[in-house]
Amino acid sequence: MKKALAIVLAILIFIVFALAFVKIPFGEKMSTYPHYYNPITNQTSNMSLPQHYLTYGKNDTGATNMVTAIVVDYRGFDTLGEVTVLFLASTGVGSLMYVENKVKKKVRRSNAVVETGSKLLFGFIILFGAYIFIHGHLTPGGGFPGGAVIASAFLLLYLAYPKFHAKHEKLSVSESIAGLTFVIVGLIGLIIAGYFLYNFLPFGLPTYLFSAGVIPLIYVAIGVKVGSELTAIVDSMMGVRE
Amino acid sequence: MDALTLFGIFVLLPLVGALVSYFGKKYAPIIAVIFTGISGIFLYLWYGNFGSYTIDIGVKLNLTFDITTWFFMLMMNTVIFSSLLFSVSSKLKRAGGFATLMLLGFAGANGVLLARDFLSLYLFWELMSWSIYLLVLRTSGEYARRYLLFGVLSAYLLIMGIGIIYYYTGSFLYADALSGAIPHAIWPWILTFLILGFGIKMAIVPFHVWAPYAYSSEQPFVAFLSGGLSKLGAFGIFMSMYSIAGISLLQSFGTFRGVSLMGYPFALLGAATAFIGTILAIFQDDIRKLLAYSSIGQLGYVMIGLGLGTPLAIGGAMFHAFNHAFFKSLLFLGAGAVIYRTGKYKISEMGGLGYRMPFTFMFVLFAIFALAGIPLTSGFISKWMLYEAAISRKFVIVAPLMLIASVGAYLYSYRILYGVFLGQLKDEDKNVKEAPGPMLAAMFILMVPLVIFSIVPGWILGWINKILVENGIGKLNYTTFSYSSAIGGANMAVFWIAFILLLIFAMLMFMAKKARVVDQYDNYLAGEAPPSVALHAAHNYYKPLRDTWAPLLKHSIDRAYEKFSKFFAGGFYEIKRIYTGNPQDYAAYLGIAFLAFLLVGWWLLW
Amino acid sequence: MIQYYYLGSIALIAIGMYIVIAKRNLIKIILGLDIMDTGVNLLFISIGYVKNATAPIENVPGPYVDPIPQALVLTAIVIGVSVMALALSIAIGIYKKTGTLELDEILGVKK
Amino acid sequence: MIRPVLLIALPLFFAFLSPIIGIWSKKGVRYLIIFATALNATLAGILLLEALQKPVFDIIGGFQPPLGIVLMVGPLGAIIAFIINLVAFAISIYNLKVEKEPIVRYSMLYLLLVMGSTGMVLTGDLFNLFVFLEVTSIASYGLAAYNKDKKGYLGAMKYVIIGSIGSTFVLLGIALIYSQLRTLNMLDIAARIGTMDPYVKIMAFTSLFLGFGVEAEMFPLNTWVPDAYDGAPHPISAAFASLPAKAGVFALARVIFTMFSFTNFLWFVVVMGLLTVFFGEIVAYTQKDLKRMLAYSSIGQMGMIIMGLGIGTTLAVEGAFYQMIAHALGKALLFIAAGFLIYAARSGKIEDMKGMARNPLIGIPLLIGALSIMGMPPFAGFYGKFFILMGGFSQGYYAIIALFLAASIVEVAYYARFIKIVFERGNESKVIRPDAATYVPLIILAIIIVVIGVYPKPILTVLQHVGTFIAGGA
Repeated sequence: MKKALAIVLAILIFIVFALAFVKIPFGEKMSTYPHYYNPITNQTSNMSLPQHYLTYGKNDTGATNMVTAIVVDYRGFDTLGEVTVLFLASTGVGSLMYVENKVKKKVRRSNAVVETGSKLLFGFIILFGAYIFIHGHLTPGGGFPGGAVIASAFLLLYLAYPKFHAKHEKLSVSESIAGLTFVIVGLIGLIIAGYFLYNFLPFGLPTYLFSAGVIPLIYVAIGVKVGSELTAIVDSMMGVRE
Repeated sequence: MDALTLFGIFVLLPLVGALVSYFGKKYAPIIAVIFTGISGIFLYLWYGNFGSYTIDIGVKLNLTFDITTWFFMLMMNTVIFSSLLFSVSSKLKRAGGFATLMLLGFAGANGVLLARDFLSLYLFWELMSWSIYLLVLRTSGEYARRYLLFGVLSAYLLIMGIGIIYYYTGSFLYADALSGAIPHAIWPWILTFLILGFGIKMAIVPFHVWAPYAYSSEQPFVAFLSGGLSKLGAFGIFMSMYSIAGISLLQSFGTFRGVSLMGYPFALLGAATAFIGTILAIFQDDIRKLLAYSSIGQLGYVMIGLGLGTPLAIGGAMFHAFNHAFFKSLLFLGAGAVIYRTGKYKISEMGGLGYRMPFTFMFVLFAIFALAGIPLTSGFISKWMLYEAAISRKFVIVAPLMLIASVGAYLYSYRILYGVFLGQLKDEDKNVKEAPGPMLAAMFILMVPLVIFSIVPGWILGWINKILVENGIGKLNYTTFSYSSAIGGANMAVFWIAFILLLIFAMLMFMAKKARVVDQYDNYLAGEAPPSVALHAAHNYYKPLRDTWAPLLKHSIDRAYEKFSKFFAGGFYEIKRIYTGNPQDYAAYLGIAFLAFLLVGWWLLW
Repeated sequence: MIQYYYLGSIALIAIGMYIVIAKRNLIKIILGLDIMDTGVNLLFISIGYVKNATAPIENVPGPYVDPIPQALVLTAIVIGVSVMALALSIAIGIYKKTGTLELDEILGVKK
Repeated sequence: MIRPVLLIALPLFFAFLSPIIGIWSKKGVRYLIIFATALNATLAGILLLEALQKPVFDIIGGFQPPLGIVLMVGPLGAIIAFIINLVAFAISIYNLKVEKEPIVRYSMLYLLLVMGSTGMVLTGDLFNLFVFLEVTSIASYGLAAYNKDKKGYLGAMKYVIIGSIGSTFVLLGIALIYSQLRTLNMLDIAARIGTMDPYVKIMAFTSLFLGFGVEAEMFPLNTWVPDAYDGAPHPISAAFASLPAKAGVFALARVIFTMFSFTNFLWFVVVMGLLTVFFGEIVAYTQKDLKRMLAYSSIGQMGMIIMGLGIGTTLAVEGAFYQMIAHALGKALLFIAAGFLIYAARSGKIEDMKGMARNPLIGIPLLIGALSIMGMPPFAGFYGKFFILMGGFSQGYYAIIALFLAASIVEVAYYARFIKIVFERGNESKVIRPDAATYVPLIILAIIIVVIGVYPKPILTVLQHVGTFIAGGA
């Protein structure tokens, strides 16, 4: 009965969405996009929003990767929120998985191949993660994927060494410092230019590593933060082992 | 006088008093008495100093101080002053809270009387309403709950009426209601909502079931509730029928023997109230309940007068409201004094207290005369006016019901008189003392107007006449000592002279034959010990009458409400099952809601 | 032209909805939520698609696709991950307290 | 001159700081949170004064909207933000009563809940609104389960499921709008909403409306409410009723008025509001558990607010906003009092709380809160309810208002039943005195309720700008 209802509901939802999306063109040229309108100056622009980003993005932010330019600079506030969400998740998981009377579980050691292999890989994975977030403004990737890669290195350690245990205090301190960096960078922008999260450093030359002002700085902070947060989530979910 | 002074003295001062007296602890009633005294003094000084004002507290409150307001404020202020004075010595628990709430209710009542726009009316109405609620709550949560439900029902009926007016006029002012924006056919709806809304506060049938419970709370408060606050219902009905709508509009709905068809049904309702209230009062053994039903019945008279709408009827209603304010609060205070001294509520358990509490007895006696409408008290004049108003237009239902109710009033008054004050003193009451001074003073204050206005009804009829003329209803024929109507009238001077002559005659008779006071144990039962229940006739009083009425008394409106609410509560438990507790059902609701919303939207578009 | 991309992502949303309503296992329900989320993310990406265009990284010659949906989806994915993490840890908590993840049993015990 | 962004940046700063402080002193973190919310409330108050002059636009990152994100703070947004932070401050004092570990994480989650709700109110960007919605709801999920008992976990689970579907819908609505307008700024959307395909437009509206309806406790999306409120720690129940719910309904108002200006569709919103009131109040009547009763009552109140928004006249929307303020204050007060009563009676059942509120320190605030929720003057709840009702009448919604009033009587009935029990005599020996962490927030809230009820002019002066808000302004 419930299944039938669910199927009917799912089909109906599919149909109404399909009916609406028939009206939305797919893969259109960007020149057909509607032009944006600035509500503060009351002016309609002569181009659409994506066009503006693609045309002026390099000058505005100094980043080569436009997605990064949007994520960290144009819509950096969203990213701050996003970082907060992840921080919340790690805090929330930590508080839910918190156990007052620690009952230690028996665990089995894994075999030598896994242990050695993961030891070997650990450094490289960390390096790769760092590469991803440091080059966020130049190449695909950025703080989030980079952080996730770093966390995966720790995950590997958890798998290989059942007794491995990342210190929660250290994780949360690095989390906090990274988060504080982000906020403080934003506040410095507010103090210097009057805009929160203002890109106050020189942009440098496009496509160079030291370019795009504060974007790499923020991305490094995000990378560290995401890495430690995801590790903390994994660690909390693992529970206490011995 | 400017707006702020008026508002300050009659609304803010009691509010400040409320705050101050909360922290006054034991002295709270005294502080409250002082505050009400101050506003009473200003009320006296400002007679004739009328005008209308606007206060802006973010919303505009339109306040008018005129003769109608002044007349009702006079009752309100005297009643609360004496009630609070009474409470000074009645050793209430948490007296601070009591005084605070009384003053809040007083502020609300003054606000209702001053209000000339619906927002402030509703605001103060609700303020008054919940103060009563909390005052009843001091005695019993269950009684308070019953009261609050009806209080809120009353407020919501008012809201319906106010809202309909607002829909058409877009304004909250009373004055704008008659601007012609409201279609003629809508008026009966508005008036019905308003009158029923106000009527609940007057406890008209079938909305009277809260009253016996609420009136069983602490006596000083009940005196104010019955004497003062319930008059706001009368005021509200008067305002909505004769000030907001106006007599010519009422008449335009057709008339029945010169009485508007809009008003006549309410007169019938009033007659039913008077009748039912009185009948039920007769059979009560609890003195508080008896007075409560009596209060319902007496306010029925007021309703009759307001419904009939002739100058004589409205004048009678106003006068009766005025009298009722005094004699009913006096009775409640008297009962309070007796309860305070004996700790008993049941009439059958009391008796002979007239010997122990002679002053209380005397005050209550006057109140009972006024209540029963015995000539020589002002209660007689107001009732007489109402009878004449009904009889002169040949209302064959209203007038007889009134008369029956009046006879009933004699019956229950006599029950109080005999059961409580006369008869034989109970052993345990041998050492009962007279009520303390403040209580006697409070009762005395209430008794004075009853006597004065029975001698010179012209004074009060003068004020009432002014009210009638101001609202374009007509005018009364009156002199200082009498009034006259198409079919008679009454001249108090004649009555008083006759009374004094009779009094002298009675004195002579009394002196001619020596009477002997018989002691309780000066026994005529020849040594047989009498059964205690048989000793005092107040036990099972009016049993034959009750037996006669038994088949009718079985049908109680109270029980009907209970069944009604049970029925609904049962439905609520069915509805509750929507919240199954299963998140998957909830997710399905979300999906269904999405589809429903979307389809309605698309359908509207299409 | 039939927009398969749209239809595919809508289908994911519908499937997710079905799972959430019909499946009785908590983990499956959580996965259903994630599938719905994925469907919306894909939808977002397909909205930003421009025919014959490449990723908006400016050392490759254009035309580029709309970069905004990609940025938004990046945020949305992270949010989805966070919700998943929290939902799973709540599921772990429920398992610790009741010893089962079957919704019927969990709610049945409750009564 | 206060930048609105500080209201978001400073709590974030403190939240990120607290783990570091928590290493040394857990107590320090608790007081840090009180300080942070107090600071935020002060800043919001100053911001309100500024926004009264003219709407404040805070451009973030230095990019003109719609390129960058902009915070858009009109007088209405400012006052809701102010009330949210004020209530958050009061509740943060009551937070001192929470003893369950890990308290540092709890404090962080709470602060971020406040931050998220504030952000939802302040932001002028649709996607940013979604991000803050998620901040709020994820913090709520974590806090709802914080007690780590079965009730808490189940409540949180329900919240997660409904909340995630809701946010999926929000995201979908954003996708639909973006697909047609290629912008995310609310005012930009508002300016060009007419160019959208009408079918897509209604679908976008429905998606956003339902998505935010989950937070705004609209029927039938409010099913998570009783379980989540019931299972959460007491301060968090108070916070749920006053922070995310108000932010959600403000977002709803943004959707209805700022972005979409439907006129022929609003009656349906009124009907949804009415259904919310109806089911909320009726089911509340059947509850035996205090917190569940208050939760359902909260649903009823939110329904009233939604009705006010749907009626859409100046008076009604003014009433809706007044009601938002009054309900935030009143329900927070009642939940704090409920927390005390449950603690004193050692049971959540109303019938076990006989006479527990007879101490004036708890009894008087409790009565003030209950009367305010019932819409009695001179408390804050009066004006909101009255204005909504009159607004409804002025649009001719007679039948709807009559049904609403019937539901209100049910509300009065169960509150009276509750008051009757907690003030009953005969249990004097068990009555205990609340401690400062309980009665200080109660008294703060009660005083505010009375003051803005007796003298509503300051609030009404702010709410006069409701006309511009309805017309699509900030």
